[in-house]
Amino acid sequence: MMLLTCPHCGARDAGEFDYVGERRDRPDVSRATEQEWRGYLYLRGNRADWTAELWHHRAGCERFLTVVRHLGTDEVRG
Amino acid sequence: MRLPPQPGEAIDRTTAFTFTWDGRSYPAYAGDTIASALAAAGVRVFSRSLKYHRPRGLLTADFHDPGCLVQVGDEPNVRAAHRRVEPGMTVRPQAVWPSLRWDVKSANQLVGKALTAGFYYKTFIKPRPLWPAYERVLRRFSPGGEVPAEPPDGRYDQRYAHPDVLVAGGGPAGLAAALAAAEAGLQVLLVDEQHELGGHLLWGDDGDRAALRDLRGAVAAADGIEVLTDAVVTGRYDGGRVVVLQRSAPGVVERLVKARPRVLVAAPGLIERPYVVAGNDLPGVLLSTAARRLVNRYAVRPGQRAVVLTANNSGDAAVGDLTRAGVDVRRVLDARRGDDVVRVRGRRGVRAVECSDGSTVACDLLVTAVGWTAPTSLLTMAGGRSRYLASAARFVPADLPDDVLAAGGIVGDGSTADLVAHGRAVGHEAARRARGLPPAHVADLEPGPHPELFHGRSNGIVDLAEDVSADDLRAAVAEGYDSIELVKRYTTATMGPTQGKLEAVNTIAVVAAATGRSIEETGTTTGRPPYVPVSLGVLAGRRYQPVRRSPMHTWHVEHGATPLVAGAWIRPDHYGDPAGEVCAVRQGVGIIDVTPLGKLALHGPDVADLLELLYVNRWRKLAVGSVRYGVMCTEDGVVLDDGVTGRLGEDRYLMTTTSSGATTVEHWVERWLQTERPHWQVHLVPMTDAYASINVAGPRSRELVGRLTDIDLAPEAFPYMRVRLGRVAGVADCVVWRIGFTGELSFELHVPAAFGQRVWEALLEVGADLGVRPFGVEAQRILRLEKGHLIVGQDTDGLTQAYGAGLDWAVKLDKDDFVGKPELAWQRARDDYLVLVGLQPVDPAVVPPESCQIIEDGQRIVGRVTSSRMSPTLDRAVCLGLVAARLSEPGTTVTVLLPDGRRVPVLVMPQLAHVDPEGVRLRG
Amino acid sequence: MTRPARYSAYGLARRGLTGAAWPPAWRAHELRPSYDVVIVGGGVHGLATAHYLAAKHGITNVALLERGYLGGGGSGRNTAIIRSNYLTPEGVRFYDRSLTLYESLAADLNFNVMFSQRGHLTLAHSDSALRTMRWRAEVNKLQGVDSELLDPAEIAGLVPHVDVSDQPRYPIVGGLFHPPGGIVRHDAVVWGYARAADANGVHLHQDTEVVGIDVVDGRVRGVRTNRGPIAAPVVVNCTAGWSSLVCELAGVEVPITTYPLQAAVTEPVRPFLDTVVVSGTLHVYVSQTDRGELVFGASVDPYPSYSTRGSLEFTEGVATHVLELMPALAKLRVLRQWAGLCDMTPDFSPIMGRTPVDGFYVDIGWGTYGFKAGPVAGETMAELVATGTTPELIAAFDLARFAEGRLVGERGAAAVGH
Amino acid sequence: MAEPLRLTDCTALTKVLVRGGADGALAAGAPYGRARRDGSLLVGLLPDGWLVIAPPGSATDVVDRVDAGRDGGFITVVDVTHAYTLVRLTGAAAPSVLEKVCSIDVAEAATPDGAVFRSLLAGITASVVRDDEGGTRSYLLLCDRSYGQYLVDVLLDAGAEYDIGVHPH
Ligand SMILES: Cc1cc2nc3c(=O)[nH]c(=O)nc-3n(C[C@H](O)[C@H](O)[C@H](O)COP(=O)(O)OP(=O)(O)OC[C@H]3O[C@@H](n4cnc5c(N)ncnc54)[C@H](O)[C@@H]3O)c2cc1C
Ligand SMILES: NC(=O)c1ccc[n+]([C@@H]2O[C@H](COP(=O)([O-])OP(=O)(O)OC[C@H]3O[C@@H](n4cnc5c(N)ncnc54)[C@H](O)[C@@H]3O)[C@@H](O)[C@H]2O)c1
Ligand SMILES: Cc1cc2nc3c(=O)[nH]c(=O)nc-3n(C[C@H](O)[C@H](O)[C@H](O)COP(=O)(O)O)c2cc1C
Ligand SMILES: [Zn+2]
Repeated sequence: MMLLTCPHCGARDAGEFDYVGERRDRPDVSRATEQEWRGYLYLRGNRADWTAELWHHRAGCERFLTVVRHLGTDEVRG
Repeated sequence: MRLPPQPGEAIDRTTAFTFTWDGRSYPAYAGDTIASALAAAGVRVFSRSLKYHRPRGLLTADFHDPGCLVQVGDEPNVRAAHRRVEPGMTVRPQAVWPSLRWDVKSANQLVGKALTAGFYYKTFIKPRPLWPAYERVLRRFSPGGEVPAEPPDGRYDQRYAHPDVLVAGGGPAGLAAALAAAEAGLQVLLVDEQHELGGHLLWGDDGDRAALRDLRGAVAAADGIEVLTDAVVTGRYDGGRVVVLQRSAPGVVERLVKARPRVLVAAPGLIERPYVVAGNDLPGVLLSTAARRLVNRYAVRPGQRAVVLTANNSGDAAVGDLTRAGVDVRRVLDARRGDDVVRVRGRRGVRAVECSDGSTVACDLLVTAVGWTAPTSLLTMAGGRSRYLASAARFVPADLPDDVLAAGGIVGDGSTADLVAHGRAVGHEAARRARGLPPAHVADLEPGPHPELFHGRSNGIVDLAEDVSADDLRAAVAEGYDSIELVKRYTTATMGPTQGKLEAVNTIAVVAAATGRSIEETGTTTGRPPYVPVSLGVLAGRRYQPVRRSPMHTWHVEHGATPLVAGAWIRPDHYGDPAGEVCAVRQGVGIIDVTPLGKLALHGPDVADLLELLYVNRWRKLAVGSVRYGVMCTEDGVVLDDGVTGRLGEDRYLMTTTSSGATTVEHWVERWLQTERPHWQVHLVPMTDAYASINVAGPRSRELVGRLTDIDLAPEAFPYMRVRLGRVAGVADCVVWRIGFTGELSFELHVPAAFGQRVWEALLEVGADLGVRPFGVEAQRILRLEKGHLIVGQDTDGLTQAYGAGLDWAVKLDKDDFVGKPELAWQRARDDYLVLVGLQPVDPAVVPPESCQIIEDGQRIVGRVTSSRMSPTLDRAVCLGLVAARLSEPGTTVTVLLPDGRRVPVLVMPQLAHVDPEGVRLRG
Repeated sequence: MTRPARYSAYGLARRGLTGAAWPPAWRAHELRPSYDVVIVGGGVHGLATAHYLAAKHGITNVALLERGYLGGGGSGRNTAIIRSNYLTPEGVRFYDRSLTLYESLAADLNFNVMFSQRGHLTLAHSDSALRTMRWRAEVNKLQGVDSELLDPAEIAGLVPHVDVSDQPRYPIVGGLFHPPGGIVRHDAVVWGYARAADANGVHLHQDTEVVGIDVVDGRVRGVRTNRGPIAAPVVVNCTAGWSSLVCELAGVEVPITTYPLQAAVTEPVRPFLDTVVVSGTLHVYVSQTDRGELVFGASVDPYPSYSTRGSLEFTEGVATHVLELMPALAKLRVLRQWAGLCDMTPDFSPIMGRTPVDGFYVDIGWGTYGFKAGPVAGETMAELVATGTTPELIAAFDLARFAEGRLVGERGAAAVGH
Repeated sequence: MAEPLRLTDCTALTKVLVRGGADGALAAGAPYGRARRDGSLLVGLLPDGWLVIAPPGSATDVVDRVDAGRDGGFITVVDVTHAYTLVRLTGAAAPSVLEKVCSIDVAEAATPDGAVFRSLLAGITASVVRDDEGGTRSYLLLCDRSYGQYLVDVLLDAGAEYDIGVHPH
């Protein structure tokens, strides 16, 4: 399992973290169409490329962190 | 035959003992491997081959030897040429019937030609009904040892390690690398697969042994080197994790060391390659390193009369060793001069060798030294590559990550002094890199020239473990399976216990020749962990399985509770009589341990905003001292959790969640706070474990709790859905809610955890005259079902949105925003979903098992029973169920299909509650 | 068209004696500039689609493009569990058709795919697991699928090595037994379809990667590959783990996240395990192949990725959980571990059918369970392409369901089921 | 003979959690990942959370003291004494025991006296405070109370080969 570098705790086993999902913006609830809202719910970039993700350092500092990771290589950008 | 004492021998002749092989007793010395002891006693056949059941003997005489996998006691597939023999050990051959000597399955040799690549796929196709019978026969031909019926004795262990440098391989290069890194002041973990440090020097000549003595002395004297022998690096995984399997660790069967070195130095040396030629699998065909090991380490004379095929100095040295051991070396074929072996003759073992000059030499031993394979898979699984070097006839490592270095034979060739020098240089560089310095180049050890010798002119076995011949590979290519990956999968070459260490390069060479491509173009298959097989036992280690227990756990155990595994928690399911427990609650009073309920303290001025956002219902007007039931949904409107939340002070709330949802909700709240509303002033403090939680339920609960608390429990002073703080049984800082999951008047006590058992026992003691009884989760399930309270995840599923759960009354679509609002707004406009309703079978004695389907027109599914019990209170079956919205009108009769096939009518009730729908009891 | 030599024991013996070689199972071809149908992806789905297009609908001017070698994706690295005991009626019907096709596949393809119907047993360690199993059993029975609940004693009878005592951390409380389920020789399925498709004139192009898809006015016109462009009015995307990338080439957004799924095999041991054993709670499953190895699998990795390296945590987890079920296996050794990619959808059900781009079809979202669906997916996709009408069996799996909020309810049973 | 290995239950010690005020006095005293002793033990447990460990029964005092030190920022002070099991592992072999259950480097260079980390211990989340006693290696281990018995069992099992002994507080 890869190492993730937490800005608070340093390099830790990915097993200490929960993957939450790709970072995405919540549409404005008062205006969102079904199409937009379901896009927010279900569609993902899923590119084999650099992707901004939300992770939770569950067994560490308990912070939710943005991690930029290459989904092709699992490299993490510092 | 055992030779007189050899200068470098591994055996201790002062400790002799016996063990059994195939039912007979054999002598051995301490230090012998199973195979060396047997070879010394003249045993030549150790196993039968996979497909043709041909006799097989020693080939490499080390861990990787494909011909000597044996059963030791209850352990299958033991590597007999590596495992040290122990007094009294019981060793058996594997997968032979009736015996190793007369194996019936060797009849396969007769149809050998038909058992070519992929023969399975071409036969047994018809008639179809016979296939299961064919399959049973096929399975009987599978190889391997036996797993025992009972768990084996002994424990396995694991540990983490953080050396600066980990050196894999303790030959001259690895020893020197370790020394150089340690001299630089670093912590080094030096790991070698053999039982002693030294690599190939162990079976070398006097000069080798002298060099080894010096190196071992220096290692022993050095600060900062931890040595693990009989330990093997099984892989380097992501994140730089290097895994070491320690086979002999004191006190345990095996240990897995999970190291994260700053730098890995791979110094595993080279693996000698067999030669592919007819008869190359006969007992008596040995690699040169094997012959040297047997003679020099185990004082075993491997045969009487030998032919040696040599293309390098290892073969040359073997000639010397054999001669010294009294073997009659009848012929030395020098491949560098074009000499070759045409075929090996014999049935149970080598009888003669046909040479390329047309002569046939009678002998019982053929020793070959035709080339080396660098164990690059160890590095390619770490993200490196390998590159084919035709001049050296082997693959070499390429493009290693910065934190991996290779040293010694895996890189190139040289004298012992060259290997040591290279090891030192690499060790020095490893130390620099471990200190964080930028990588510098280490002068390469050049691989020496070597002829490309892979297969001869006759058809031999390429993969000895899988019994795949060169012709099989060629046939696969001819049938269109022409890439190396397809050849592998079609023939299973390289898929056996050696995983390509011996056979991969020969496989590639045969395929390259058959396709007309070069070895480089043909490429390798993917190397994957583990480098050598690793037991399930050691992978599981101490088998940690976390358990959560409430402060009253011991009490429950002592009082006969039947345990219920509820996720991480162990809870009392019941104390012997769940129906009786229900009656106690309905008629008197009962207490239940509800400690696993999630409890989250929420503090700060913006908590009300948070609750408005995360719950579908309204919170802003919740007064201090009040509690309210709330429902949370995810953004798709699906019910996530429910619970009550109370306002304990101006800016102070306590949220409860379901037991199974506690962690999810805690993270869910944190996530919204940290990522979507970071400006809100709310602190969440998890308090689940801070309190022992006890629900006191039943008409006499007020009386019972009243005896133990100074809180005024009078209905006017402490009405339904309120919270009070105070003392219970002398314990300060208790939180008391008046709520009613069971449908009865009830008080939920949250007691500082250390005092949980004290309060629990006090309740039972002072309530004895009220008939107080403990009740378990089962009684609670019945009680809440009678009351029609849903359980998220049981009465809802992964698609149940709030309206489907019958929570219309809670959803406030007029709020500006809350999580899941858009979906719920859309759901309300539809009617194509299932709705949760109360159900009662028309026949009160029929209790449909949970998950029974509700059907229409014979078999169309229109819902299902989600909860179902015999109600001790009503003395009839009561249920909850999800039904199509159009069937949810009270009074509708639906049909439930029972597992036994009966179809029973069931009535849709006007409300979810079966008992006290008006709520008189809990408000009382 | 040349018919392939028939495979049989007689042929094997004859060629064994005469030394005559078998003809190639499939051939290499030049790329044509255009085909009637281009199928992207040489796994079981692409190959079965190609086969049924040719064999059932006579559409043979078909190219199947595979970036690497045939079966190099999920089809070559899956643990080959075949079953139909799903949770929803639409799921059960669909997978049951596939199972039926598997039963006659060896004969239909004249290629022994070694379908071993040894039974599929899912263990329950909690009431809620048992409840879901009963749900499945009841739905299955209504669809005519053999599926029944077992108690621990019956489980011990079926699989003697399983510990049914109350000793384990998660004691076994029951199980769901599905006799027609089992395992198949996965590569053989791939090769059998490839051989049959080739015989009917389909061009199988290995080492051919689709790098672009041409769409004009909302219609697909063809694909671009590393070997040159191909014009085609119909393109079918069967690329599983990579499917969202291929969809993106056509400008189609799909609700897919790609996760690695790992597996491992042990060294072989003598036959002792006859059924496939799955534990949802412990996230592990195990079967013994005809070669004697145990094959292990688990749930997908905890985070998405296109990397297939595999982790130590996986083998550790599998070992811990397998020993929880069968403590006697402690000395058995893991020989190799690997990983494949799974295209997970939000409702654990596939996405099959049309897309907003005319002529661009998808057969994706197969997640961790798509191998068993290969035959039926091929059959229905071929029918859709050939007739233009969506077969009833796959109507529920359309792409539009996500935008319209009509998710399929397989979440409950498919999560660790395979 | 090295210091024998001892496991002591310290759960009864007062534990007060302070959340917020990451730029306040507490942060200066014990930044995240560090602990400091001045009568009580101040532990930098989270980037914005501190645990004050003090003698049993002193929760009110500690809460008052922290409240008095408020500088106007948004701070929450909660008595979490009962929420956690706290044990102390003391002895030269303590690092060897931790190495069996935890992937964090417990060597002197990586985690010196006063270091604090939160990680997985035998599969559960726990906090570790290196708090040497009179020159002997010693660690305070803190986990959710419901996992307390499990953690103790794990430590006794892992420590068996070092003759671990259980000591009352
Ligand atoms: C470890 C593991 C265990 C599994 N176990 C089971 C199981 O027990 N039972 C079960 O039913 N399912 C199982 N599955 C799932 C199953 O393997 C897949 O769902 C199924 O194989 C998908 O088949 P496919 O033909 O759609 O895709 P694949 O077999 O993945 O084929 C897709 C092909 O597309 C090719 N490709 C990708 N991009 C391009 C491009 N741009 N151009 C050309 N070609 C391209 C790839 O190289 C690949 O060969 C498992 C999966 C894994 C990884
Ligand atoms: N003349 C000979 O007989 C002979 C024999 C072998 C090697 N050589 C030469 O010696 C050179 C090799 O010297 P060296 O020092 O590099 O290697 P070495 O072969 O002397 O020692 C390598 C050691 O690494 C161990 N090892 C291999 N894989 C391992 C793993 N995964 N984990 C732990 N240990 C592992 C082996 O058991 C061996 O003890 C080569 O260049 C070769 O030409 C000569
Ligand atoms: C059901 C099944 C059984 C397998 N059995 C073996 C085996 O016995 N030996 C082996 O080396 N690999 C075995 N493999 C794994 C393959 O060698 C290979 O790792 C897998 O197909 C993935 O390919 P890759 O490793 O080349 O990426 C098996 C794979 C599957 C799917
Ligand atoms: Zn962190």
